[in-house]
Amino acid sequence: MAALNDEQVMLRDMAREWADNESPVTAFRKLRDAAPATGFDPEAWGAIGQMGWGGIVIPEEFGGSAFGYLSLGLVVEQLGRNLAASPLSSTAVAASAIVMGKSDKAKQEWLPRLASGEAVATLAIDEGPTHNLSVQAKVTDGKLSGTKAFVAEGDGADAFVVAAEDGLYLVAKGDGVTVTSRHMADSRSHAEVRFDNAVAEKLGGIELTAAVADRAAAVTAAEMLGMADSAFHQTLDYLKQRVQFGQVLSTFQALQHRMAKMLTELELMRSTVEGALEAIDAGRSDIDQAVSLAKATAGDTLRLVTREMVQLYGGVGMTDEYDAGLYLKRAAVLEAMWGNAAYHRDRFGRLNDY
Amino acid sequence: MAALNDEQVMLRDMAREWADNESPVTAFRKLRDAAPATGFDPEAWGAIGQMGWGGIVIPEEFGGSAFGYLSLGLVVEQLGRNLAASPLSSTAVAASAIVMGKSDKAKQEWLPRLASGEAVATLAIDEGPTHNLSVQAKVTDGKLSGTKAFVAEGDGADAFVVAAEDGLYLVAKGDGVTVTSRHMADSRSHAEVRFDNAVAEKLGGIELTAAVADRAAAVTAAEMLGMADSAFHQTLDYLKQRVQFGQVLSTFQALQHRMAKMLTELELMRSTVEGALEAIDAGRSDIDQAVSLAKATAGDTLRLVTREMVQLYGGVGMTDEYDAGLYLKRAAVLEAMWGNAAYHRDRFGRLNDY
Amino acid sequence: MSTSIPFIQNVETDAMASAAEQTRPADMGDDFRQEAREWIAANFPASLRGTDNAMSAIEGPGDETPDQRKWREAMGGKGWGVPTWPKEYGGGGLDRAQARIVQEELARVGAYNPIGGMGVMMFGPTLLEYGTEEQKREHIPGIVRGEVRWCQGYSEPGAGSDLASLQTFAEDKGDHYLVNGQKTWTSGGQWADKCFALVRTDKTQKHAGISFLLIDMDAEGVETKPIRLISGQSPFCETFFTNVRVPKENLVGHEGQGWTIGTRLLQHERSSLSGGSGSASRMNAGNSVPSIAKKYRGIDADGRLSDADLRTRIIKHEMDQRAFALTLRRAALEAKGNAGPSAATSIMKNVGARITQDRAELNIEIMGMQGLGWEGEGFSEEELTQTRTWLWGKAVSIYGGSSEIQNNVIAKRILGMLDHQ
Amino acid sequence: MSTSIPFIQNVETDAMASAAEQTRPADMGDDFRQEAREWIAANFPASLRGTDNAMSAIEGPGDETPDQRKWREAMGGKGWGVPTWPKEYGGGGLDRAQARIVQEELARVGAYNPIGGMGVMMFGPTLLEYGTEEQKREHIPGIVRGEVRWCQGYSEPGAGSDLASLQTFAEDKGDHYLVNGQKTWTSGGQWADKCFALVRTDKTQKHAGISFLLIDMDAEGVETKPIRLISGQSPFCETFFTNVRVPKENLVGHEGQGWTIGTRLLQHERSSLSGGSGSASRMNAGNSVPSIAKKYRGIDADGRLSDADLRTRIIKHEMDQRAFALTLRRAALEAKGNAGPSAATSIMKNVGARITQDRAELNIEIMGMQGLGWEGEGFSEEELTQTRTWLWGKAVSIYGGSSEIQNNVIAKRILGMLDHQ
Repeated sequence: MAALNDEQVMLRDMAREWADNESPVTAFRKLRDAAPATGFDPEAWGAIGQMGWGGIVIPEEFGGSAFGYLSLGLVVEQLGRNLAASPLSSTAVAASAIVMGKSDKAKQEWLPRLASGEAVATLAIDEGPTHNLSVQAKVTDGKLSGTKAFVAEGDGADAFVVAAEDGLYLVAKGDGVTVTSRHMADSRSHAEVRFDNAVAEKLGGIELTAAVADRAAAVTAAEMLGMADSAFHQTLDYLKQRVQFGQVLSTFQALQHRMAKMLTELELMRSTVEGALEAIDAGRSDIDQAVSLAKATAGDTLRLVTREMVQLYGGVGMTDEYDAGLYLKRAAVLEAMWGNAAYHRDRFGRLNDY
Repeated sequence: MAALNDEQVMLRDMAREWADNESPVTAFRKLRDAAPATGFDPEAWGAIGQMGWGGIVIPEEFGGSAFGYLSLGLVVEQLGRNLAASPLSSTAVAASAIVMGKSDKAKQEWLPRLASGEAVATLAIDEGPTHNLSVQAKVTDGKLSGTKAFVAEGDGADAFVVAAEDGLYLVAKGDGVTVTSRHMADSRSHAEVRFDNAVAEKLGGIELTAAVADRAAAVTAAEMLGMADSAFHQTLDYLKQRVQFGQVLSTFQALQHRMAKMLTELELMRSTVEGALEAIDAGRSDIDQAVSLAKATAGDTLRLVTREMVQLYGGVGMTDEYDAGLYLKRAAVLEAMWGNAAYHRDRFGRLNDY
Repeated sequence: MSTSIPFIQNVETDAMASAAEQTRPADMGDDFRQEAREWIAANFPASLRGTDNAMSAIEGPGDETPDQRKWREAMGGKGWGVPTWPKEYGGGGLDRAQARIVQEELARVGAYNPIGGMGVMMFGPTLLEYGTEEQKREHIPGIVRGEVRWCQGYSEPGAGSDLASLQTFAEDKGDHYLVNGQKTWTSGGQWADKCFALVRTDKTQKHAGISFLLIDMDAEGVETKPIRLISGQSPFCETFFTNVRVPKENLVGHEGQGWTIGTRLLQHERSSLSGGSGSASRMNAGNSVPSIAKKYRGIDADGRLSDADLRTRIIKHEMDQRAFALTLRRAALEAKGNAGPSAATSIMKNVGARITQDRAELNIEIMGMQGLGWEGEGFSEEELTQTRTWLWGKAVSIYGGSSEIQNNVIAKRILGMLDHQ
Repeated sequence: MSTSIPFIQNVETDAMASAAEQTRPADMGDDFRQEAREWIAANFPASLRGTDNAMSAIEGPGDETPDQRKWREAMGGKGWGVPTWPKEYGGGGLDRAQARIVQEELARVGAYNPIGGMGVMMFGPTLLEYGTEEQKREHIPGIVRGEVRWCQGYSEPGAGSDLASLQTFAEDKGDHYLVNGQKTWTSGGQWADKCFALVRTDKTQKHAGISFLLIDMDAEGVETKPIRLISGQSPFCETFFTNVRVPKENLVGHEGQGWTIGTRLLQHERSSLSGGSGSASRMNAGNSVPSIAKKYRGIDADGRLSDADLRTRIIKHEMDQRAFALTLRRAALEAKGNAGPSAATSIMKNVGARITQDRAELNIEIMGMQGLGWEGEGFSEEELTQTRTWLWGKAVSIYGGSSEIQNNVIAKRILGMLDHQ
């Protein structure tokens, strides 16, 4: 754990407690089976709004707390532990685009509603199945046209932060916006969103797009951290109770060493994820590197842990009744979002000039 | 083991027996400490000549047996098991260049002497520290000039098969040939060989250079196979006798699973190495692919096995008194020769058009 | 847990086929080849060319089309679905060389072998070895003709890898056993006609208290409950036995011999999982990882796959697959005249599982979000299959003896590393 | 086996330094910093700028130059070689923040800390904790001044990872012990003045029969024989004790307490192996793997390292190193106010070893045959060092508790996975 201030410790503990009591994995299962059109549970989202988590990266003048990214990451991590299906990270990162952007109108109109959880927002950047900042969407006379693929929380979003050729725009749900659900393996909301001469408010240039994508990747890595940590400890608990050959599985040395290796990777993962969030909060000049380090490490480690989770649970890990598969499927989606490990390794090399 | 004919079974068993009785690792240690200028033991080389191993890929009309590459590989593998410091592979592969070449003069003059072990020959292709078929050496009016790096068995060679811009040449030791030893970690003969208007007999074009390099890589992989197999079984034997915490090491499950993994890789390695040698014997059209598969697999597997050998021997594995370090050092040299695993992976991809 | 997983055979059969292509000997058995060719031409319905029934083993029996039925009956009647089984019980009675010719001739015209399932791969060979004459006459022909579906009753909720701790009890009632207990991972249990099961006939001994029993799935007291997998499919069941009467004729071998017979059967399974099976499939033909990568990711100016990091891993995978094919070929050559599956099958099982899983992981990585679809629009059939293949593939290192169990076998049986004392 | 391995500290100190650069707080302790800066300026001989004596711990003591001697005596007299040790025994008596400032100021002008070795890293802290007042007054000042070299007598040929099975026996002879036995891996034994050793004082008990004894290396009956390593170097000895008389004052703690003291000492070692040491070194500065790759392999048209396969692995390694640096920083922050090394040091030890070994493997791969030189012409000094670094680096996952032992510690102490019953 990074060195946290009192506020952060409180926030983390509160989020952990809320996630464990109000949003355990069973809540996600219920939501999955109910399959509401928006892709999230309005009651849970209302509670999150009341706790003020939507405003963690929003300045106080717009109703937020401006705690920063490490704080946001701590909350998202706790929700990730239990696969909470909340639009919090999408909304918070979209809000950060508005915060960093230059449109006072957008700030006035949207930030208070996003901080309080009244509205949901999300990023609409990628246009294909893999992350890519070079986009085709165009704005002419203040009207945006283009099609965005796999927009997370697209089903329930009230506002979209959309990447066009020349930078980032805000588009409200409504005329010229068509949302088509994509049913994916993680049973979370993803949608294709088509913009057809939709009214768009400019937030900033392509540097803003890049900066926002980095924030999205860092916050995604925080969710992955929570998932990996939880998946690891669930596996550990299972090994400690499952008996085979008259022996508790956790006493098998081959498994002990695999768990030791995983814990080692988890420690490194935590450092890189917290490091990226701290880099953003500190406004460091190498945020991009810190983010690539975090997202690549998070991808590799979460992959290791979730695949091992299924394997070490054995047969029951293959069943829908147990949770291993839920972590596995969500992990694969998060690995792919905002650049997978290979993408960020290449980027890290380029940023370091080799 | 590939499906061997009776000849091959005899040859293999004979080579295994000779290596174990006449050329154990202690013989290599003795040679290393004596450090003769030629880099090999003339007595052992004489015995090899008498057994006819120098002529395994040489046609009968020139004093060879023409058994082929799988047979040659079987012998080289057995010698590799015990780190026998013999110029056999260099000589045999150089001979194969003459055999495949178009110069009757070279055939008449050299093949009988190479088959009988009277002379030693070697390839001089690479001009830098990593394998690269694009070379600078030039031939003008039948005189070759250029400098070759890290020529294996360069110290004791009587003839050099040399790659020039336009193809492969034969150069006898003598005027215009300067040999400078390079003392490397494996304590085997390597030399820089400078050719300065040396008389050169043309053997063939650049396709011949490429074909010969493939044969060199395949035969090197056979040596690596013998080393890996032996290093693995020595490690296994050590684990079976070393006691720690009142328990034989081989009973620790974490080590059992690592050994199982290594055996698995060894099985794959053997298939690829024998597959490459068979492909050469069969004159298949995809020899290049088969060789890249073998050399890459051999490199990765020998690396795994020798590194694990040192680690699993523990402290004594770090001492010169034990053999682990000898395998480790020779392995690293062979990994680098004729293209390392990364080189052959890239080549395999290109050959397969992706 | 143990079951037949058709797509692993696909991997390995593809690998075998590719190894075979590289080394196909000059034509041999020309007369028999001619005979096979003609028979297939006369009997294989052209409409089925290039199709396959492999998926049916996962998804349960589809309704056979008339042509499919015709083809199954033809092959069943000829006995060529199980070409090397004895003629007296309906098998093909061919030698291995002839069987290979049949397989090649089927492949040549895009025909598949319609006779499969656990009866063919596991139970049949075992019954031929341990069954009485009566039992063989009763059960083999139904398997040969593809009419009777068998499932396996081995695993129990508390007895996974440690099979010998199973608790399902068969109480001796004179002329019959009364069976009570619960099995799990009974593959296709909801569609099976019969079950070969390991049951406990003696509670005082662990291994020696186990017997091998054949149970009718429609007997009173047998209930099945499909298990939903992470892939959304339900190819397995939990099976409950409540006071099920099983006649004593249905005991294979003698009481207490179940562990021996059951282990032997698992060797047949492991061997079929590692490429021994004859059920060819072209599911993956023209669908290699590099070709998928080219389609989804494109190539760079030098003609190489454009993500260099991914490309390296794809090449490693392709090499691994090639090495595996060569190893299967080598194992086959070495096993000549050496009947029965060997411990080396554990190595093949693990490599096969690794290759299957690596391939699926690479494919979903290549496809990105498009390779993680679940259902509905926006995903092609191929993409949705990819998601299932990836998830379902996680089973191959668990079922049929997990990779950990195989590593124990390799360490102990091949390498002679002893048990922890 | 246990020893100090200077170059791992280098890795990790580099990592620490890089982490520190990223988070250096606004200047603090300005007055003390000024004092340190002035003292160093007045005492550090300019001729030594940028040099280092780290290698001397591997290769044995070189002959000190007059300037080196002057610098050692100055630091030794000031006590800043061991800045946080108590002033009463000659230490610097500084707090951690001040010690860090000294380190930074040394680094600023290219100065090194000339006080090191096993006395500083392992024995001193342990004696300060367990020694009597007399023992501290006798032994600590010599360490502080860098005048007395200590070696470690722990491992024996039959007792490697299983240290507690050691056999060297110290027989009670009233006012002294009579020591007989053999130690191995005594690092620098051939140059050491004194040895802290684990010996058996009671043959009837395993752990509780072990005591911690200080032995003069020039006492009668002590013989050393250097062990030649695979790297060609001989930094370790076998040490033979034949009827060696050791006065009873040289027992640390009480009889039978040796295991506890010895384990505590190993924790200091492990902690120093994983970045806790203050001995800075710039051996690897400007010599990163990517820079070596650029030099030996060049870049492609897009400015990327030209072997894409190698490049991916280099990037992974660089990321691993960065992640490790961040983790060391995090561990340091979390450990605040939490005295003494924790079990998490096992994780750091393993990652540090992996990074050290990966780096060396990458470097020799990059250099090709040029990175595998042994001696003689055709190889630069840097290249020959590379070969040694690679070979010698294989030790870091063996000494100081092998990676396997560390994994056992992680599994059992951190994860609570129990012993096999």
